Amino acid sequence: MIRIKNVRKEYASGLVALDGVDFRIQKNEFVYLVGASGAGKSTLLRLMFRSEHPTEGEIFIDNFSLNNLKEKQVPYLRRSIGFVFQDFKLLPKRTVYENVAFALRFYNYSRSRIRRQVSQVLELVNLSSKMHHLPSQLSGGEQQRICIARAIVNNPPILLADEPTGSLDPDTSWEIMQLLSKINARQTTVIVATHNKGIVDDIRKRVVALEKGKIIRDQQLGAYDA
Amino acid sequence: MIRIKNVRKEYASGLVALDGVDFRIQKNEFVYLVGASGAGKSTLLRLMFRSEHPTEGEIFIDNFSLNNLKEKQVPYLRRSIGFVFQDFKLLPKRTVYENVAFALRFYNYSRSRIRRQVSQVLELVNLSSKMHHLPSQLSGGEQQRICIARAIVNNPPILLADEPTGSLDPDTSWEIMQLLSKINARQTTVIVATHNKGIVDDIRKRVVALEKGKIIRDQQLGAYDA
Amino acid sequence: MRHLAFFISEALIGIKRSALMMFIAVVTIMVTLLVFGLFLLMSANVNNLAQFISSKLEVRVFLNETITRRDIEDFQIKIAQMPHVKSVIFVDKKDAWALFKGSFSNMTLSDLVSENPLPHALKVVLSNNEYIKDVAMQISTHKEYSSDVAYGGVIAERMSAFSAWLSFVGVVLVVFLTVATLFIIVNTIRLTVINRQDEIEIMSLVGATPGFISGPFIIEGLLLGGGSSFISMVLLRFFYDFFARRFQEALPYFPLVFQSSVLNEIYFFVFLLGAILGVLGAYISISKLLKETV
Amino acid sequence: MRHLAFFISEALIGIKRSALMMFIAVVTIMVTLLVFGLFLLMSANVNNLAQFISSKLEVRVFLNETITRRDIEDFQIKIAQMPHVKSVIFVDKKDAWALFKGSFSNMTLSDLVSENPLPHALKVVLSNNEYIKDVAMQISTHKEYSSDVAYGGVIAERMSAFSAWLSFVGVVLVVFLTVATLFIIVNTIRLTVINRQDEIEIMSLVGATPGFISGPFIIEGLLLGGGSSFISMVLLRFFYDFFARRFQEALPYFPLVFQSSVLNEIYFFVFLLGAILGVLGAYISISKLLKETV
Ligand SMILES: Nc1ncnc2c1ncn2[C@@H]1O[C@H](COP(=O)(O)OP(=O)(O)OP(=O)(O)O)[C@@H](O)[C@H]1O
Ligand SMILES: Nc1ncnc2c1ncn2[C@@H]1O[C@H](COP(=O)(O)OP(=O)(O)OP(=O)(O)O)[C@@H](O)[C@H]1O
Ligand SMILES: [Mg+2]
Ligand SMILES: [Mg+2]
Repeated sequence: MIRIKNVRKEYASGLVALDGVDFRIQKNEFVYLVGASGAGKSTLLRLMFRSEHPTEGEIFIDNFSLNNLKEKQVPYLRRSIGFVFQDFKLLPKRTVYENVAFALRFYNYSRSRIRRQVSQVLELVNLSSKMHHLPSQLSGGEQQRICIARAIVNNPPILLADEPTGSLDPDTSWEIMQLLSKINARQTTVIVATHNKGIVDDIRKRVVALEKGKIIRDQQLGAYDA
Repeated sequence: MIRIKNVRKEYASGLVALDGVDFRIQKNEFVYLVGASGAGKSTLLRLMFRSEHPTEGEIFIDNFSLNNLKEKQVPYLRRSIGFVFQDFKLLPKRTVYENVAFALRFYNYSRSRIRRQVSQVLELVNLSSKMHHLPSQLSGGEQQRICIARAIVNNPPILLADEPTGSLDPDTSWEIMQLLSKINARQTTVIVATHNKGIVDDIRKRVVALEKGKIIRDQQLGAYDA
Repeated sequence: MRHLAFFISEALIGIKRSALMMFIAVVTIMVTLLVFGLFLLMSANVNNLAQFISSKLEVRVFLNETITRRDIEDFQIKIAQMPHVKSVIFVDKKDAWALFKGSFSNMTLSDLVSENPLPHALKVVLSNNEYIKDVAMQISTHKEYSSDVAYGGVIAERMSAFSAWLSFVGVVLVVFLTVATLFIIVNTIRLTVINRQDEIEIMSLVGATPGFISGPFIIEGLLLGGGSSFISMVLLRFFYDFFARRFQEALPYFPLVFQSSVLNEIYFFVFLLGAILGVLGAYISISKLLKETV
Repeated sequence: MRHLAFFISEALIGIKRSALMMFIAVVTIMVTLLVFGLFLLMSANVNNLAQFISSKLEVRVFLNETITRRDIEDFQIKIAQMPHVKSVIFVDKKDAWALFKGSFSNMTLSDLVSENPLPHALKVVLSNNEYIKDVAMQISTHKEYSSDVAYGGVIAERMSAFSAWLSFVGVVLVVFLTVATLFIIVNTIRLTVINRQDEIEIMSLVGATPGFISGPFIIEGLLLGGGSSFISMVLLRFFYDFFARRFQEALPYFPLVFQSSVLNEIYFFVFLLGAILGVLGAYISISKLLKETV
C-alpha cells in the first residue's frame, strides 16, 4: 500500500511542482496518472522512488515512511520498485542484455538463472534479436522497451512507469499495456504516468489527474478526459 | 523538393534498416512517416539530414545529391533543415534560452534580433517562463518543446520532426501539430515521423508507411492505419 | 568472492568500452610515474654522493716525534672512546709521504723537499661529520701526544654542510614529487570517473548499493594505476641500466648507485605508488560522486 | 571579431558549468608545471655549478729559477697565442707560498719547511677545459722556460668530465621533462574535452561548423593552460626566492643562480608552455572528436 500524505514539492528554482497531493494506492491496484506536460507526474513518481524528497508531507510504502528511510536502505527500496524512466536511463556502454541483467546482479542468482530471466523478459518485449546491441544502435521504441524489460525482470511488488509508450506505435503500445495489466494481475501494484488517451480510455482503470501540481480528479475506471 | 532514390541502409551490425525506399516529396508538402517501432523512420530522416549515409541509392535535396556533398558543406545543409530529434539532443549545460539561441549564433544577427526571435519561438511552445532553466530541470514534455523551438527558430525551408509529440499530452500535441501545419503553410516542407494515430487521423495529410524498412503505403490525405 | 569476480569483469568491460579515455589515462599516469621514478633514482644517487663526500672527511692527528708506540696506543684508545668517533687508524709517516708525493705527482715536490717532512699520524673517522670540528678540538687538547690536529678546515666544514644540504634537498624534492604524483594520478582517475557520472547515477537508480557501484571503479583504478606503473617500472629499469652504465664508463670514480637492493626498492615503490594512487583516485572520485547523486 | 567574443563567452560558460572538472584540470596542470619549472631551475643551477667547477680549473706553469723578467713576458705571450687559452697571469712565488700556507693552515707546514720552496709561476686559464691536458703538454715542451707544468692531473680531467656530464644530464632531463609535461597537460585537456563528446555531437547536428565548435574549446584550453601556468609561475618564483636564499645563507660559497634575467626567462617559459600546451591539447582533442562525429 502506498500512501501519499499531503505532499508538497518545491524545486530549488522555486517552482512548486506538487502541492497538497494526498491519496492512497491499494496493494495490487492499477493507477493511471494523467495531466498536461509539466503537471507534476514524473515528480510524483520520483518521490515514491525516493530520487527526490518532498518539501512537505510524507510518503508511506507499506506503512513505512520514506522520510525515515536511511540513505543506506535506499538501494533496497529501489530494488523492490521497477521504474520505467521517461528518458530511459540506459547504461550507454552496456549491451541490451547487460542493461537488463544489471538489475539482477544484486542477487545471488546463478549465471544460468540470470540468463534465463533476461531472455524471457526480452522475449516479452520482442527484443531477443537485439540482445547484444548497444542502446545507441537501437530505435527510440526499442530503447523504451529495454527500459520496460529492466523494470519488470525481477517481478518487483511495485512498478512505476513514466510514459512507457511515448515512443511506441499504437500496436506495440497496446501489447505493452497488456503486459503491464498481466503483471498487475500477478500481485504487482502498477502506476503508469501517461498521455496515451487511447490506452487510458480503452483499458479502463483508476485515473488520478494532476493539474499544475494538484489532484483535480481521482476516478475508478475513469477516462483520460473528465 | 526531396527525392529519395532507391535507398538501402545497412548498419555496421548487418541489420538492414531501409531497403529499396524510393519516393519524392514536393516543396511545401506535409508528410507523415508512420510504421511500427524499428520500421526505419528515424533512419530515413537521419539520411536526409546526412547524419547517416545510405549504403545504396541516393538522396537529392533541391536536385542536389547528398552523396556529392562535401564534408565542409554539411553544416550549411543542416542549418537549412530544422530537426526535432526523437531523443531531444539538448546541450545539457546550456539553459533553455542558450539551447535555442545556439542555432542562431551562426548568423551575423544582432544580439537584440536573437533575443527577439528566441523569445517569440519560446512563446509559441509555451516555455517563456522556463527560459533560464537547464534541460535537467524540465519535464519530459518541456524538453521536447525546446527541441521543437530550436528546430523552427530560424524558419528553415525543411523541417524534419521525429516523434515530436511522444512526450506530450493530447492537448499540447494538438497545439504543436497546429503549429507545424502553420509553419508548413508558410512555405516549409514538413516531414513528421509519428506514432500519434489521433493526430494523423484528425489532421489528414499525405501518409508514407514503412514496414521493416520498406514502403508499404503512400497515400494522400491518408489515415494512420491502411 | 562472487562480487569480486563481478567487479573485475565489470571493470574490464568499462576499460574496453572506454578504450580511448583509458589509453589517455594510462599514458598520463605512466609518464608521471616515470618522472617520479627518475627523481627517486636521482635522489638516491645524490644521497649516495653526499655520503661519499662525507665519508672522505677525516681528522688527521699528527703525533709528536717524541712519543712511544705505547703512548700512541693509549692515545688511540682515548680517541676511540670520544663521542662520534667511528675508527682510529695509525698511519706510518713513510706511507703518508709516499701517498702525498703520489697525489701531487705533477708538482716536483720531492725535488724541493728531499727529506720526509711528515710525522706519524692517526686517521680518525667519525660516524657523523657534523661534529668534525668539535672532535678535532677535543683531540687537540691532548698536547702531550699531538701538537697538530688537521680536519680539512673550511673545506671539510663546507663539504659536510653541502652534503647535509644535498640530502635535505633530496628529501624535500621527493616529498614534493610524491605529492605532485599523487595529485596528477588521482586527478587523472577522477576525470575518467566524472566522465561516467551518468552511468553512476543510473546504477544507483536501478538499486545498486554504493559498494556495488564503487567496486568495479576501484578495480579499474587498480588496473589502471597498477598497469601504468608496471610499464613505467620496466621502462625505468631499462633506462637506468642503460644510462648509468654509460655514465659510469665515462666517470668511473663517480659513486653511482648500483646495489640492486636499493634499485629494486625504488622500482617496487614506483609500482606500489601507482597501484595505490589508482585505487585512491577511484575511491575518492567515486565517493564524491555518490554523495552528489541521490 | 564577433566570433572571438562569442568563443570567449562560450568558453567562460563551459568553464563555469563544468567547474569541478575544470578545477581538477587546473590543479593537475599547475602541479605538472610546478615540477617542470623546478626541474628547469635545478638544471640552471646544475649548469651553473658545472661552469663554476670548470672555471676553477687552470694550468700552472712553474718557471725555471734562472730565467729573466723579459723571458717570462715572452713566454706569457707565447702561451697566450696557443689555442683555447683565455688568459695568462703571473703569480709571484711569495704570493703563492702565502696562499699555499694559508689553505693548509692546520698543517704546520711552515714549521716543517722554513724556506719558500715554490718558484714563480704562470696561471693559465682556458676557454674550454676539455683541452687542458693538450695545452699543458704543449706548454711543457718549452723546457727553456719551465721544467714543471701542473694542470691538476687526474682531478682536473675528472672535474672537466664531470661538469660536461652534468650539463648533458641536465639537457636530457629537461628534454624528457618537457615531453612528459606535454603529455600530461595535453592528456588532461583531452579528458576534459572527451567528457563533452555528446555536446560536440549535438553542436555539429544543429549546424555548427568545425571551426565554430572548436573555437570555444580552444579558448578554454588557452584559459585553462594559461591560468594554471600563471599560478605555477607565481608559486615557483615565491618558492625559489625563499628556498634559494636559505640555501645561500647556509652555503655562501655555492654558486646559485640569482640573475633575474635567467630566472625570468625560466618563469616566462613555464607560463608560455602552459598556455601553448593548453591550446595544443584542446586543438588535438577537438580535431579527433570532430573527425569521429559525422
Ligand atoms: N530539477 C528540477 N528543477 C526545477 N524544476 C523542475 C525540476 N524538475 C521538474 N521541474 C519542473 O516541475 C514541473 C513538473 O515537472 P514533471 O517532470 O513532474 O512534469 P510531468 O508531469 O512529468 O510533465 P511531462 O508530461 O512533460 O513529463 C515542471 O514545470 C518542471 O519544469
Ligand atoms: N546505429 C545503429 N546500428 C545498428 N542498428 C541500428 C542503428 N540505429 C538503428 N538501428 C536499427 O535499425 C532499425 C530501424 O531503426 P529506426 O531508428 O530507424 O526505427 P524507427 O522507425 O525510428 O523506430 P522507433 O519508432 O522505435 O523510433 C531498428 O531495428 C534499429 O534497431
Ligand atoms: Mg514527466
Ligand atoms: Mg525512431
